[in-house]
Order: sequence, then structure tokens, then C-alpha cells
Amino acid sequence: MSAAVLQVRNLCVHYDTDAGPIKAAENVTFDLAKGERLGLVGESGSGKSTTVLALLRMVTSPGRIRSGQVVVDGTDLMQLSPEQMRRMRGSAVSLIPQAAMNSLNPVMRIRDHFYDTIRAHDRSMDRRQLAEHSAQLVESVGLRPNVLGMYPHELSGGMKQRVCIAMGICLQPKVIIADEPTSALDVVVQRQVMETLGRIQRELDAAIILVGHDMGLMAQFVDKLGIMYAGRLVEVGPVADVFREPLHPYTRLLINTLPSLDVKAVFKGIPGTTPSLLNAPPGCAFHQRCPDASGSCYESDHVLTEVLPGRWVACPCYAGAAA
Amino acid sequence: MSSQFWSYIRRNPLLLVGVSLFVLLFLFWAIGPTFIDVTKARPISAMADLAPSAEYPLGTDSVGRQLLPNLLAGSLYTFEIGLAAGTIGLLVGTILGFVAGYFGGTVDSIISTAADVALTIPALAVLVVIAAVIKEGLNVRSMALIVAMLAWMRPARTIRAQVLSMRERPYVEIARLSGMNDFQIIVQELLPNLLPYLAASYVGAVAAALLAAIGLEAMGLGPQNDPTLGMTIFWCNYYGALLRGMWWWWAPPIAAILYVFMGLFAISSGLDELSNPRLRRAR
Amino acid sequence: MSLQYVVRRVLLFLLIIWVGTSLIFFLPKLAPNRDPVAQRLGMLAATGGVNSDEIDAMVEAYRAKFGLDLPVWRQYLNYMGDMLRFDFNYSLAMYPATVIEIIGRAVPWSVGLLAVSTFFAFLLGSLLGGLLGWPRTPRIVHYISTPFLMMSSVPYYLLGLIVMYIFAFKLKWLPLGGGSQYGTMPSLSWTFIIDVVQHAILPALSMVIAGIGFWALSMRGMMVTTLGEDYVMLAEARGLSPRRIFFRYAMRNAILPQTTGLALSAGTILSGSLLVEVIFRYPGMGSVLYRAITSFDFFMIYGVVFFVVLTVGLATLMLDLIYPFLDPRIRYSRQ
Amino acid sequence: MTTPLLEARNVTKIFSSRGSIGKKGSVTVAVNQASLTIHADPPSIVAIAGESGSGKTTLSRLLLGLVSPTSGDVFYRGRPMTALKGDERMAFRRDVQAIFQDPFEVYNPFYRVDHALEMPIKRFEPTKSADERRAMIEKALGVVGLRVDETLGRYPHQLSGGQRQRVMVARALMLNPSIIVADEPVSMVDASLRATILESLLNAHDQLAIAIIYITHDLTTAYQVCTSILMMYSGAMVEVGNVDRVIKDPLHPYTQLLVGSIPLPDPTKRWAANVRSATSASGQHSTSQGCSFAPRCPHVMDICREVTPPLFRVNADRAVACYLYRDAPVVSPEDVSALYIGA
Repeated sequence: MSAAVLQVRNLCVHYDTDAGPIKAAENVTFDLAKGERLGLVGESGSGKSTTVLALLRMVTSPGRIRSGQVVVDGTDLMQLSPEQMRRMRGSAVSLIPQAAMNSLNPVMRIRDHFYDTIRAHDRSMDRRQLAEHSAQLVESVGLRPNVLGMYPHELSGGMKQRVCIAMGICLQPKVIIADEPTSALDVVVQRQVMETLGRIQRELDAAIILVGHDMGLMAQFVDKLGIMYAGRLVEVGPVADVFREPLHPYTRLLINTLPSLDVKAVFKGIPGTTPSLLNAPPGCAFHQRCPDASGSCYESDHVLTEVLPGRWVACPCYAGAAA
Repeated sequence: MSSQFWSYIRRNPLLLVGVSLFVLLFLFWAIGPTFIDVTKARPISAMADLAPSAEYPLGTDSVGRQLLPNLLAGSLYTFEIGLAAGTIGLLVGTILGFVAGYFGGTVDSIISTAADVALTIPALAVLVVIAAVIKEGLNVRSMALIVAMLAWMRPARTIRAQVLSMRERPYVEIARLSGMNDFQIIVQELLPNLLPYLAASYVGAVAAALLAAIGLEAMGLGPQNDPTLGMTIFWCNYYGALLRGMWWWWAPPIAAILYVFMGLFAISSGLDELSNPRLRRAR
Repeated sequence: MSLQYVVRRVLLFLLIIWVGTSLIFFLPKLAPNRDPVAQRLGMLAATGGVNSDEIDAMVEAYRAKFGLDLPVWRQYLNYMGDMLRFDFNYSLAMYPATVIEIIGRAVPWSVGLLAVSTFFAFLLGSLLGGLLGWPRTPRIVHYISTPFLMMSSVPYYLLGLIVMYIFAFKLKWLPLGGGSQYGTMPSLSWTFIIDVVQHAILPALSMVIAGIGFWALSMRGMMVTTLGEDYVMLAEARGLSPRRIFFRYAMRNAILPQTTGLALSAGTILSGSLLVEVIFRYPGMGSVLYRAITSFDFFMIYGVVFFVVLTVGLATLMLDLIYPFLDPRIRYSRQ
Repeated sequence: MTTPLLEARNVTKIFSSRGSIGKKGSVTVAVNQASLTIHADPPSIVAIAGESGSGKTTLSRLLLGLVSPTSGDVFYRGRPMTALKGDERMAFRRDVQAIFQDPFEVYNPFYRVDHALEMPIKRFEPTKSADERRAMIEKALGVVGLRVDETLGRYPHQLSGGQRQRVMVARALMLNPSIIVADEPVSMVDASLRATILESLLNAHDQLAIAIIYITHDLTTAYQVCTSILMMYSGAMVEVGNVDRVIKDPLHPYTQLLVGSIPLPDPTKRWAANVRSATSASGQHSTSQGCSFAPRCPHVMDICREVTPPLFRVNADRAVACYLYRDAPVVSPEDVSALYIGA
């Protein structure tokens, strides 16, 4: 595999509460190659949003990044000063947000959002250059340049999301984090926005992390899939392989729950509920709901291990294969 | 429940401070009259213009009122006016707010516009007209009624806005599907959630009523024969107490008013935290 | 900004003026002892004095317009006609000066004091509130601002008495009251301007100190809400500097509801400033009103009240018409 | 034929925000001339599908009597909803129940979850004692697979989203209604917990003979749960019929677009890059005349912009409101239900 543009190692984020720390993300580890599309999927409380914030070093009190490395193109973000980190945001790692409805300042024209973003990193452009560059950007996401003169409330949800995509790529970032970019959109618009995002990402050859809960969207878009459960990454692998032959019991059950247009009136859920991340019991976080749980699952947490080429899983069922 | 209450109070010291200030004040009013002869608050109860002494702990004013009894009676009268006016204002405002917010339509338009207009016209201006006409007949009770007439708008506005946002909540629809009628929905579903807002509005209404009452009195438009705090300030101004260096005359009523307002401020800040769902949910 | 918006706002303004003026007419009618104005006029006529002929003429004119033999609606029409022409009759206490003359002299003082102190209170208060709601603000600012926040609940004029005692009576740094040195004539000379400013400092100070806390409190609340918005989070993710986020994204948006608050509080602020004027014997409408009340000068009281309603009505109208320029969501809504 | 349980006849709902002082009013046609019939015997199980703004939620609220139509009528067991008073109205309220989208907002945050379950019994069966109420509640919770000790006595925020929604299902079932209107019941529930909720809805239909209206934007779950489907676009019904036929072989250009945009959870069946049959809805508003999909439609004809298409009966169990099928006979609103009853 080519050199990873993003390496995340043992990222731990805790939220301090009176009752003790909430381990929102525990030992999150993965690599991302140039131009690769990673899907980070999980249900509510799985730690995917916390991970996104941690990658941008934007976790706020009472949360804090306890340990770990986030290496972008050889630079460990955790070692940077606040000002250096600010310069990395948007230029090395950019974010395409979840709620595009409210992600733009309602009292600023679209144009000024672009100018602000560019000027925060590069003061060399004059107004004309800024205007030209911004116009190119909005055209690249399929909008007309007159959008630049509008205010956010004059745009539809899909148009706002395109503006956010254009803004996310205006500094040609190496890694784009798209946090449920289409969760507020209808399926038709969702498809169009995702196709735009995919095209742009290919043109830039940037790596992308698509965060979400919609397995359908993941199947349509990503190359590699990471499954999160209770703050841990439990399985990572090529998307086709994961869907065809899920390794972790949670992944297997999750894929079983997905409705399809092939079978009717058969419903398979996962019994039980997600464990509390506060004072979590020892052992694998999934052991209470796992049909295959055995001895060691009740005692110690499992580390994400490569059990087959390119396929990582945190489950002892495959411990033998790793050896 | 009570242990929850105490743990909450400990986390919200402002509320505790405010409540304690008022407990002390109530004690002063309750126990004060056994040591202090309130009738001595009338003019010519003593020599005029005396500085504080053992006999007259807060001195006397230019017409011979003893100022300690004056303070005791005055603070009580003033607070009575504020409390009565605030209560009436909140009651009327809450009912109007609920009606406007819940039923909407024309009723809402009328009530909202009336509140907006009444809020824009300075209360003091209207009160001045009323009070000037019936100046001789003013006493503590009529004062409270006059002030109450213009204390309903802010509660009406806040409650209306709250009801408006709550009316569309799914739990109200569930209540309707559960066979509840409008009255039951208002009382059982909406009102409990508004309690923190009502409490905060109450404090605000009392403070606003006090402010209006004291303001009117400072202009001389108050009970001419009752030594309320505002009237005392009027007399200070009238007799030039400040320029004559009679600090014992003007300082105590100011201190008393500051005390009451600080207490109300502390309580309302505390309640603010209570009614802010973001802070409450964090628990 | 749609024409409809302007029309509606102007209609609201007219409604306010109409309601305010009508209240001045009808409220005294509710008084138990018939017409206090007529009583007062009768008293003046009885005492006579230098101008007894003119006073008799005035009483006659009043009776012709508002006599009890006239039906109320006629009296009301006469009254509204007078008000629309700004004809508030003579001052009963300072005859033969007319009410409008006296008010005309007082208005500039009041408006000057009110505008300057409200401007500074709003500006400084909003800035302080913004800082208090901003997580990066050093703790020291919180400690320093606490007294201001507590002072927000205190009536202006009480602060006025306190600052007057300290700075004018004890320390003698500034004049005790009035609008300018006694006996000076208004002119555009530096000495006069400095004199006026010196006299205005204490009344303005008492209004600004209390005002800062008030605006800071509401701004802090708005700031916390604004900082929770997605666009602030995204601004940080876009790599914007904290300074830029503070001013362009947080303050800029939190100030909008503050402006609405300013319009809503205009009446309270004006009432407070009238009382401050009384305390400082400042030659504005507050002092005029105070003198009118103590001397039962009813025409004067009604005239001042009318002007107070007019001032507040105009101020809110102006703020409402400016608001769309601050908030594009209103400016461009559904064109 | 028996009297239908619920019937909407040519209902239109227009929302006009009457401008208060300083605000301009606006007009939205949420539901446009929609007709729909639901039978209790045999109980219907129908999906109303569409995107946001299609009017599906407003239609459901019309059927629940939570809003009243601007024109047209809604009938409950043959009686116009507006005529229901007193006991009749209470009977209707009990008989027609609902489950809403947001499983948190349906709870009054002031009360424990018990309140949501006790309140309807107190209102509908005031003679029941506290013990009898408790027994009813416990039974209903058991039906949806919830443990009493894990549910009762808690505040809504102490339960998980899935638990909260199951309590709402229990609440609806407890009242023995003839119909449950489920408005996006699983769209805010985690994937792993959706199955239980959909399953209990389907069980209610199969075993308790409760009619179901399933309102959703998600065609895959509509396909799984229901036998018939009503597709809505911009307040109007565009395609009606058997769910297998509508989804496997969509006829209306809009349905085709929607089905083609479903992100299937199968990496081997990715969106075909070239099938882009319609332009995006870039904010243009539908005109009052003609088919509201015309501005986006790849097959648009002149007539589409002029006259609103009626439903054409393409075959025994399907009707489409599109002039591409104008050779087929027109279905009158009263006959629409025949397309999806007993199918």
C-alpha cells in the first residue's frame, strides 16, 4: 500500500463528568492512503462524532484528548501549537459538516465565507483573485457563480451542502472529513451531492472519511469501511469484503438488520442496548449482546488486529488467524 | 427529591444567596416591630435634623420623623406594593400569554399588539398621569393597583413565546390523542414545564413593579402620608438632604432598595440557570 | 426591505402615539373628583394675580373646548386636534410661557444625555457581555465585571445619588447638578461646551454604570446561544482565527437580538433618565415634569408625557427600520 | 362494502402564515386534493411515501384530526370529523392512534414515562383503578418486549431511543385502536433497534387486526412492511398501488427517480452513473397549474404544464398520475382505495 496520508494511532477521548470519565473514543487506530475513501459507520453513541472532533483537535471541555497521534502527511497534529493547528484546519484536514442548514453564518454572504476561509490561510490573494477562485470553486460543485452574492437562507438545503463542499476543498486539503453530509437531505438530492463530492475528491486525489450511520450510503460510496461500536473501532476492511463476509459479530448482526428489496416482512434486530460508556464493565464492549461471547470476552478488551490481508478486527474469534 | 433539591442548591449558590437575603429581610420585618415603635415614623415624633444617636439610631429628618421606624415601615410598605403589583401583573400576564400563545389567531394578534404598544409607551409616563390626578388620594393599596396596571406585558410576552414553542411539541399532540382537552393540556402538560419561567417572570415582575413604584414616588407621586422608601427619597431630594450632609437620611433607604434589588437579582440569576434546559439537561 | 414591513411599522408607531395620547385624555376622566384641570384653573382664577385677565381668558377658552356641558367625543376631538398641532396650552405654573416653549428648551438636554449615555452603555455592555460569553476570556474579566452585573438591577437614579455624593459632594471633582454653570448663556464656545460636558458626566455615568451590566447580561446569554451554533463550529474547523470568529461570527450575530432588546427597553431607559434628571436638577424633560407635578401644572404634565411617548415611539420606529439592514434574513425575506 | 374506517375525500390543506405586524404572510399548499380510504375489515396496511415537503405528514395529521382541512372532508366511520362531539369524539380519539418520528419529543420532559401511559387510560377509562391501570400498562410493555423494571419510573432521557419508541408503540397498542398512524417511526432510531419496532407494528396488524398507515421517506422499509403504497409529491398522489409493483417497476417519472436514488446497502449494486433521469429541484416552485413534477420531469409534455394529471388506472392494482399513461382509464377518487385494498 502507498504511504498513508493519515495515520491515526490509539486516539483516546474522554469526557470528564462528576461520575467519572466517559470513554467516548478508545484506542482508535487506522490508516488512510492518498485518494482513499474510508467510511466510519456507527450508531448513536458509537464515538464517530467524537473521533471527527478529535481529528481536528476541536474537542472542547469537559472532553479532552487523552492520548494518541493523528499524523497528517508526516506531521503529528497533537504536537502542534494552537496557532499551528489552526493553520492545519481547512488546509490539511477539512470538514464538511453534518447540518449544512446551520453551518453558514446567516448574516454573511456566501462570498465572504469563501474569502474568510482563504484569507485565514493565505493573505497573498487580492480581491479579484479571491473572487475568481471562489467562482471556480462554486462552479466545480455545480452551482452558478451568482450564488456567491446570496445569503444562506436564499439557498436550498442541497445548495448549502454544495457550498460547504466547495468550502471544504478550497485549500486543497489532503484529508476531507465528511460528517454525515447528507443526513438532512432527501434521497434524490443526497445522491446528487454524494456524486459531486466523489467527483471532486477524485479530482483532488484527496483522502476522504465519510462518517455516518447509513450503511446504504457507505456501500455506495466508500472503498474501505470502519465499524465503530461503543467508542471503539471493531472492524476495518475493504467495503465489498465487509459486506460479503463480515468478521466481527456486531458487523455481521448489523448487516443482517439492513432492509433490502429482496425479502419482505423479515426483521432482524440486535437484542440489547449499547452499553453505557461511563464505568463500562471490563471486557469487550459488545459481549453483552454478542451471540459468540466466550471466556476472554468478559475479561479484556480486544485490540484491532489484522487477521487477513487488509482486514482488521477486534474479536478473539479470529485470534488464531492473526498468528 | 429533597436531597436532589439540596444538591441542586449547593450547585447554584446564587439562588441560595438571594433566598437568604430575603429570609433575613422577613426576619427584620417580623421581629422589628417588637423593638421599634413604628408609629414614630410619623412627622413630629422627635426633634428635626438629628444625627444618629443612641436614642435615635438612624437620626431624624427635617420634619421630625424618626428614621429607624421610618425604614422599617417604609421597606415593608414598598415591598408590599412591589409584591402585590408583581403578583397581579404576573397573573394577568400569564393568563393573557397562555390565551394568546395557545389559541393563536385573532386573539393572539390583539393581545400581542396590545402588549407591544403598552410595552413601548413608558409605564412611568402613563402612571404619572394617573398618579398626578389622584395624588391626594394615594395610599399603599392604590399605589399597588396603579403599578399593577402596567406590569402584565412582559410576563405576557415571555409566556406567550414559551407557549407558542411548546404548543407544537409532539407531546402536546400525544396528549390530544390521549383524549385530553385544551384546558387539561394547558394545566397538565404546558404549565408544569413553564414553572421555572413563571418563577423567573415573577421575580422580574416584582422587580419591575418596585422600580416603577419607587420611581413614581421619587417624583413625589406616592402615598403622601406613608413613609415608603421611594417617598423618603423624594423628601430627601425635596429638603436637599444630600447637600446638607444628612447621610443618615438618604443612605438607609438607598441601602434598603439596593438590598432588595440585589436579592431579586440573585434569585433571578439562579432561576435563570434553573430554567435553562441546556444547563439542566447536563445533570 | 419590503414596503409592507415599513408600512406596518409606521402603522404600529401611529397606533402607539394614538393610544398614548388617548390615555392622557381618558385617564384623568376616570378620576373620582371630576375634572382636576378645571379645578386647578378655577383655583388659579380665584387667586387672581398680575395676569388675572389673561388667566380668565384661558379658563374661558378651556371651558369652551372641554367644558362639562360638551359631550365627551367633542372634547376628545378638540383635544386630539390640539395635540396634532402641538398645542399644549399655557403652562399653569410659569404663565405666560407655553408648554411647548418650555419643552422645546428641555428636549435637547434630555435627548443629548439619553443618547450619549445609552450609546456608551449599549456599546460597552454588549462588548463586555460578548467577552463574558466567550470561553477564551481570562477569568479576571469575570471577576472585574461582577459588580457591574450586580448593579444592573439597581435603578439609575439611586446610583445617581451615590455618585453625586462621592464625586460632587465629598470629592468636589464635578458640579453637583444643573446642566451648565448658573447664569452662563448657551454658545458655541469651548468654555461652554466643557462646562456642559462637566455637568453631564455624573448623570451620564450613573446611567452608563447600571446600563453596562444590563446589556452585558443579555449579551452574555445571546453569546452562549450563538457559540453553540453550527456555523461557529464550522468556522473553527475552517481554520479561522479566534479573533475573526469572535467578531464576525459570534458578536455579529449575538448583537441582533440585543438591538431588539434596545427597542423594547427604550421606555424603561427613558423613564430612568427622567428620574436621573430630577436627582441632578438637569434642565431636561425630567426636571420639567418634576416641577410640573409639584406645582399641579397639568397642561405641562400632559405635554411632557406626550413628548415622552413620542420620543420612545420614534426611537423604536427608528430601531425597527434599521434592523433589516443588520439582518439580511428580514431584508430579503420572500421578495 | 362496509363503511370505511377513515376516509379523506379531496382534502386540501393550505398553510398560510398570517403575517403579524412587520412580518409578511406566506402560503404553502401542503396537501392538494388528496383522497384516501382505510378499511378496518380487513385491516389495511398502507405506506404513504414521499420526500420532505411532499405533504405526507400533513396528510397523516389530517387523518388524526390534529389539523382540519382547508377544503374537503375527513370521515371517521362515515361521519365527518367536524361533526364528532362528546363521546363520539372520545371514541374516535381512542380508536385512531399514532406513533411519531421523534421518540424523545413525544414525552413531556416534566414527567416520568409512566405519565404517557397512564394519561390515556385515565381519560378513556376513568373508572379503572390504579391497580388495573398498572396491569394494563405492564401487559402492553410486555407485548413490545420491554421489562417493566427497566422502563417505568424513569424519565424519558434515561431510556434509549429504541426503548422510548417501543414505549410509544406499547401506548398505542394498549388502547386497542382500530388503526395506528405511524409517522416515520424508525427514522430516528438506530438501525439495530429498528427491526423490533417494525416487527411489533406488523404483528399488531397480523395478530390484532389493527390497520396501519406507515408514513415514510424510506422506500425499503415501506416495501418490507406494507402491501400497498401511496407515493406523494408536492402534496399530490403521483402513484398508487401494490408495493411490489410500484417499487420494483415504478411507472411515474418521479417514482423512478426516487427508486433509482435509494442507496442500496450492497457494494455490488452501486448507483448507475448514467441513470440521471431528472434534474435537481433547484428551488423552483411548482406552479399552481399542471403537474407539480413537470419542471423536473425528463418526459415533460405541453399538457403537463397546463392541466393537473388525474390518476390513470394502468392495471388492476396500480394507478399513476402521469400523462404518459393517459390511454388508461381515469380513476375517480372514490375508487382509488380499490387499488390497494386486499391486495
